[in-house]
Amino acid sequence: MVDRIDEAWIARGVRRAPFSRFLLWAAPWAALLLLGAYAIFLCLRDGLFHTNMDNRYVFGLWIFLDLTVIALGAGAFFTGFLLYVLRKTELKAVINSAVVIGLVCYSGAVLILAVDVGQPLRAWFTFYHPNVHSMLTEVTFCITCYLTVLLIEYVPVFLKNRRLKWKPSMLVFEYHLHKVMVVFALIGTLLSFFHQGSLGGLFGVLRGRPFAFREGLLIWPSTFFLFVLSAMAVGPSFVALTTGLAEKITGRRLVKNEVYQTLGRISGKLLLAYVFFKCLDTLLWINQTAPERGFPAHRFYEYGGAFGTWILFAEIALLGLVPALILLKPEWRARRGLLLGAAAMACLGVTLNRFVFTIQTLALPTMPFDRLLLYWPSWQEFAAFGFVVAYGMLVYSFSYRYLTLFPQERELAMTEARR
Amino acid sequence: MRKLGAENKTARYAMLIDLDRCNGCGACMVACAVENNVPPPQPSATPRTGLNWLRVFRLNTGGRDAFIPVMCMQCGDETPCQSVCPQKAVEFDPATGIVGQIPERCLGCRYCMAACPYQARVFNWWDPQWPAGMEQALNPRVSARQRGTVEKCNFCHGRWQAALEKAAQDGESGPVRYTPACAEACPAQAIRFGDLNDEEFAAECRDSGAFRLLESLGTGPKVFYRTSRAEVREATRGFGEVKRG
Amino acid sequence: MFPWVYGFEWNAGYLIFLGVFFTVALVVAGTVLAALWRSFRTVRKKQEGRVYWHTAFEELTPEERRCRHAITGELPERCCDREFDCRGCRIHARLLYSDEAAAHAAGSGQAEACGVAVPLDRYYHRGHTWVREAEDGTLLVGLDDLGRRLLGADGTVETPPAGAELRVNEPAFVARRNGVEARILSPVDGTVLGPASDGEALVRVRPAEDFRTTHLLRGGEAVAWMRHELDRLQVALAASCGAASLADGGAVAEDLGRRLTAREFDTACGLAFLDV
Amino acid sequence: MKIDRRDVLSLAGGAAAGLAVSPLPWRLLGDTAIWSQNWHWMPRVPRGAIEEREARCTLCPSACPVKLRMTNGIVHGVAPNGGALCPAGFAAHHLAWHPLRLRECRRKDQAVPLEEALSSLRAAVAQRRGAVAVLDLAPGRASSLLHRRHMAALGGAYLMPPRIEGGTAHAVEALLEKRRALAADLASVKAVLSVSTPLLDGWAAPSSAVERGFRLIQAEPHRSRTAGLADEWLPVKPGSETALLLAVGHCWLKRPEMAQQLERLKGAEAWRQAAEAMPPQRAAELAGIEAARIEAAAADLLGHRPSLVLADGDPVGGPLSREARAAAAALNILLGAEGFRPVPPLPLPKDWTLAEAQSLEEAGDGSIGVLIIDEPWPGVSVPWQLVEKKLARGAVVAAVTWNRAQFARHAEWLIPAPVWLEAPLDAAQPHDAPRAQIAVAPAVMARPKDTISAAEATARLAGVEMTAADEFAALAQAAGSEAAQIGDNGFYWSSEAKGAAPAAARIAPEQWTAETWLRAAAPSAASPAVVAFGWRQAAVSPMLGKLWQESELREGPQQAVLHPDLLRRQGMEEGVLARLMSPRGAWPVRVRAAETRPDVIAVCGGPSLALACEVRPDGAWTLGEAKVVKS
Amino acid sequence: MIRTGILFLAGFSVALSAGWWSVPRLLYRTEPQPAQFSHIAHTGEKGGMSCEDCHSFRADGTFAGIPKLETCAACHSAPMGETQAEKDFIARFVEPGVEPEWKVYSRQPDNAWFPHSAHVLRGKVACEKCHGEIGKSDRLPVYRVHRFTGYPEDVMGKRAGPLGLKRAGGMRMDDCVACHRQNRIEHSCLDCHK
Repeated sequence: MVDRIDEAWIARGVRRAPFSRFLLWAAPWAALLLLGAYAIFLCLRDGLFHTNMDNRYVFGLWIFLDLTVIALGAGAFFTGFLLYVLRKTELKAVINSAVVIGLVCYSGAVLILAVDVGQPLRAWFTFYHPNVHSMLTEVTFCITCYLTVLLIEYVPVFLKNRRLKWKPSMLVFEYHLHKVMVVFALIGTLLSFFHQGSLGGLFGVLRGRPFAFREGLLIWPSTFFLFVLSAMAVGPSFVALTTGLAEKITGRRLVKNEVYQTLGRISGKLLLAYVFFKCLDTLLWINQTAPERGFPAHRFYEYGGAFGTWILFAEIALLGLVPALILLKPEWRARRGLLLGAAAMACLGVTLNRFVFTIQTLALPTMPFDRLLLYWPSWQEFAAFGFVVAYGMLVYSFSYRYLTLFPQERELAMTEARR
Repeated sequence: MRKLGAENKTARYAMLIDLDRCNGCGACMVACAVENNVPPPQPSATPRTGLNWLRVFRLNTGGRDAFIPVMCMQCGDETPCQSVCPQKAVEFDPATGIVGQIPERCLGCRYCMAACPYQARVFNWWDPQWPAGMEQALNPRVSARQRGTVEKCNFCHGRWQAALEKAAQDGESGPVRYTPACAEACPAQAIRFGDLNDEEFAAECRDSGAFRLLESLGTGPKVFYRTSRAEVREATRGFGEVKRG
Repeated sequence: MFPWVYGFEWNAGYLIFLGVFFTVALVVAGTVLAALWRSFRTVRKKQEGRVYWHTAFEELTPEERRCRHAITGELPERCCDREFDCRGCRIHARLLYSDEAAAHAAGSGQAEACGVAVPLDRYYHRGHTWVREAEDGTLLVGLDDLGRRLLGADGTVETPPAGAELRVNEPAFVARRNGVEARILSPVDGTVLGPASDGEALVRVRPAEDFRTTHLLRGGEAVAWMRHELDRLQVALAASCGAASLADGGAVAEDLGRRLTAREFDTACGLAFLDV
Repeated sequence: MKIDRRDVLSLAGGAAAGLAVSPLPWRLLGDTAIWSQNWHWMPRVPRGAIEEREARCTLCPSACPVKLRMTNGIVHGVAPNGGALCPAGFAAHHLAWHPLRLRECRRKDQAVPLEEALSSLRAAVAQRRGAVAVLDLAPGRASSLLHRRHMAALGGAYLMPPRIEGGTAHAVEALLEKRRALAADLASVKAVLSVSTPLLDGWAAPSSAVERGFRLIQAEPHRSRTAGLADEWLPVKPGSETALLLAVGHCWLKRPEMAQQLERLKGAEAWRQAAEAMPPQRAAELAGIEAARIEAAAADLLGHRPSLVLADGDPVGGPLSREARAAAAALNILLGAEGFRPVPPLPLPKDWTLAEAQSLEEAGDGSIGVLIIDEPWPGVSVPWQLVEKKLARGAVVAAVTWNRAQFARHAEWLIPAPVWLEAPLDAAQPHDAPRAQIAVAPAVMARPKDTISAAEATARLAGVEMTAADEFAALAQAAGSEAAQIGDNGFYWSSEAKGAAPAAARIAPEQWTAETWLRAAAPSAASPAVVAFGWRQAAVSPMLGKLWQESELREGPQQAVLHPDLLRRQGMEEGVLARLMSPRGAWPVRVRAAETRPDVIAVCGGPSLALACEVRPDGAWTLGEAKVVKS
Repeated sequence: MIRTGILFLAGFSVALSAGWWSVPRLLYRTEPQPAQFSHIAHTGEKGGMSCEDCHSFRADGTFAGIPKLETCAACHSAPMGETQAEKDFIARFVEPGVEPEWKVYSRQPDNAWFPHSAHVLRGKVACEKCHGEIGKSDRLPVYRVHRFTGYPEDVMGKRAGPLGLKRAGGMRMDDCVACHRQNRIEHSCLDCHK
């Protein structure tokens, strides 16, 4: 009986696990969500001493998480851009999923940011008294606006739930929103371009941190553009990866192979471009930017261990060039395992890049008599991290179960059944 | 914000610290904390989470211990922290040359701390707490900061304001003279406070023996150091300067 | 943020930054408001039905959207791009005999597909309703045999009251059984006159003046379509609910609804009436 | 009338629209932000006029002049008033709100009214007439004189803890054939060999650490602050100090001028034999340093005359062994005691009868029936083992103290004392002061209810009907003559020599043989050896934690310093919490890596660590068989 | 439809009045002053005193604010007039020597620094500019304080203006900024914040 509780909410013609199985799947995530909520409550009530951040590691796991999920969530804007503006119609098969991923990533990031700042009650000061020269201002404005856009983009997906669309007005609103979606796709692209970039700029402008500082164009350091490019490169990869994972977990085919191929091809091209520019940038930094600020670049890697040159190699070659090549070669790309593996590597590469800019920048000393410091997050930080992951999992799972994330699913299921 | 009334002359307050005289007693750190209502350490605070507007580092130079007091350098126009604050909680006061940190405005994002190469900024990880009753002994000239905000040295702004108040009473005009708590406290008179618009003081700071921390970053700090010990000079040089020198 | 707020600076950086921000905010808000306003107008003009079918049609799989002429084999594989409204379709017109009226005259006789009766005296809509011209020039609208069998004895169909306007491909009736609801599309344009007196039909409709039957299936075409539909239902049930079977030894069961589980019934109902 | 969902929705929609066009949402945003600047649990700073007052910081014998800034009668700032202040001075006014402050009179765990405590004590004194004693943890104050007066009236004893700061001077006095009171004269010496004496860290007036005109050779197992600032650091093994000092003597013996000086030394022959048997090579082996460094140190002291050898010990780690102190004293005598100058004894009013000032070590075992401990300020302590021995069976112990923790385990009565600024300011005699002096000034802040200073308490026991302030005034009157200065800021009285000689140190080398010296020269066998050290001023205010807890400027209480290699060998990491296990208790300590001897763990402690030390027969304090283990 | 409209309007108007009127009022709490005080009785013809006679500067340039009891007691050791308020004041405060705890309308928060000397002595700003014509009032205004923040209403809320007399320039931060901006003496936040 329990298994049939939510049948009326599930779209017709697709197969979903019985409700009890779904509960079983959701329960651990919900538990993680509760633990995370408790950790967040502690931080909000008592202050940030619950974290292991300190005056040197002013940013920790959370900012790393924010940067990473926002890079990975770039799939939302970029898929929308490809679909609505460049008219890559096959991507219609993943756009809803991409929107939900984007929503989850951005809302998770904003939520963690609200905990990460010391005085969340004053968050609106950034809007009311903005310092437009700060990259963080740009980030705050764009992320907030883009989150709004994502919410608006999510509305049609949401309204198409079987029970909701029974009310004619819901469907009508969905229809009209969908008709103007290209506007949101364009706005989303504009906003994403600026905040992905300014997240990179965030570190690139730090004059006092020669490890992160980069020369740039006008007010934007090179990291601005590299972050945009890397996010665009890895966004489709992440969409492919999540779709692949969803297929694995649900055991159903959700999108056609051509969609994977399109995503992989686009990701591969952009990744290659990114690796090229990243190499240029790194060479410029090693030979000019850093020495000019008084820090020969080799000093940054003297500490070895966790922060040795292997990071540079892994970031650019192992997790940049290699997946780019795999994704670009059609024969390799055609193999699902290789394609998803390369997508995962690309995602890891960008994650590592964000790690380098947040954590390694802070780990390295600037003053000659200071030393390298290491940091390990507290359980509260991990739990809050888990909160975002669990929240994402739950929102995605609920969306998958009750909304139509993959419009091709029914067709593919019928094709399968016919066989 | 940057406009100055015509009748005001400006000051560029600065410090000159003689490392040879500093014996690392820490009087400046304690005096600073007491003056500026910085709370005493929380039981679980560490050097990494502690609240010090002024921190004396012990240098291991092989021989006799050397010490280097580091506070906010009140960087010049290239202030790395000011431009990054998303909501103008950091500002450069053109009338005094002091970089102000306004806790009432501060969001606690700590971006400015990441931007500061001198580690001069500290964050209130805890609610500020004093042992019961000790809050009666707070300095009336300085307000206590809330948890979740960044704070740092502002060359004892409370004392500057007191000096202004007195000057207004006495009908004096122009930049005021005052002494920050650390300079007052230093038993060895290693810390000297002055105005770079004062030719004599500026000349001493420009002296060939004087240097600033991480000069190669181009931040234009207004805290100058002096030492005659070669090994101490070596240990405080930026990496780039080592290469050049 | 605003010129009157403390700390505002009149310089290029501010003006550009805030200008872009306010533009974005205005565009976003304006677009949402525009969508809201259009929705309001659509509802006021009572065009929800059209939107409903438009959206529903979008969700059909290519196979479900297969052109009627592809079903009969007249054309190779083709998907309908006119939301099953053949009245303006060039291809449809081309394939028809020159005498349109004759081509669309209802025939007579009885056919069947896998045990499902397909009386040939009427026109069929792809949502499993039929239309039959009565002697008095009014139209009778009813569920076809598959629809009837799906609903079975304990299923009901909610019909619109007399005077309600029906439009082709817009929801007209609601089928209900054991808490499962599905919308049934109207095969005709016209005004409901009231419940039909004969047991077969649901309502009697006065057709609109320009009503034509071009978009409806008839004759052998209807039989081919019914076979296609049975196949589609069978596959869809297999895809979403496992191995339920519509047929019982080659013929579709009489009270289909009773053979199916609730979930299967729900799926079958929705797919049959094109309410996915 | 049926209310359906549509009604509720339209009402809610209207309300939302109404709120959106009202200022309330913005207002609440603003108000909550202002609230976040103004949380009710945030302390409010005082308001009112800021006054300045001159006074002295009497929390150590240096009695530095200070300027106090106060509002509404409460001091909120301390600044030097011409001269220097140590870091503790700047937070000294926090003592009144110290988290460890004793705020109520207690008998064991029970709060009792102060009067009840005093009458019980009076009854106990009456019962054990004559067996009453005061242990004055801060001797040399005006209050000390009052204690002696009150004890004289009661027929009791006045006891002082073993002298640490100034212990070498004391030993020199004892070893000289002709006795006179001496004090180290840091202002005029050119070289100092200091053995485990925190010469530059709280030992003397803070200014001596600043303007230092002498070459400093510090012999100490760990790199203390003084060792870090010294020109030369000799990292000797713990316990090998006597060997080092004898070896310096060995280097000097050949010089003809030494023979003459040697005559002034009591028990010179035994010492000479011992020194001859201790060439630098042998001492170097014992101490674990190179012989050349010992020879260089010996030469340095002769090359920079006047010079001085100090072996006082550490305020928390305790005095060095009697032999080490004597060996240092012997070297000073060879130098003609040129680094010392005579000190006139404390001035005493003619008409006051005073009990004799006695060292605690000299008091008869089991002789005390009622013991009043006077702990007027933080940082002073004495191993309880030393006190315990002197108590009679069933003795009553009362501590008049500012601190609720230190004597809580040992004393039956804990009586709250007013602290600095609440009681009349009463500085102790500095051990290196050129003149004997008493500095007394009126209290600055209001005294909390139910507190009583130890001198007032002993006055009550002795039936003296005077307040301490009155007695101070009487003291000033009695001192009378030329040097007394009485004014708003109290009086600072210095005097020419009058009255009794200082209590004798129990150093009697005339009875020693060369064997005695040499036996004491062997270093401790334990490896790693655990040694204690500390800084008296550390306990003054929690604010001082800025120096060791919130930065790495210096070591602070409950921190253990290990060589990085030893740290690794012990399987610990910098900054972790470990346990110091000693026969008399266990303490959590945070370990820190530092350049120090790899076979030594130096534990920085507070007064409670000193309280738990054991006292060796040679007078040195140790932690016993202590270990630092991972917790 | 009409019913929906009425309900919508009802919700709208309730929220609107709550937002504009009742909640902003509820945000403040009224607190009584320890005693009644008439400025005009002191500054008018009869008293003939000026502001500085009671509200004086200290030697270090700080402003003493509301006078202490001793200032009042200097004249009012015995009743000078006929009023009951004065008799009460003497009985309750002067005779027992209890300092009355006046609520200060212009009490700025800890983080604000307002040097009266710089404004009044150097800048020649009249007291009335900020405080309004409180010197002409014959009784004390109602003292209202914000419930969350503890700020007096005059500092955070509406502009000060006692009892129908001329309204003041105000003592909110916005008022300070407006005046400073007008006079082009706006340097930094730390000019006024501490």
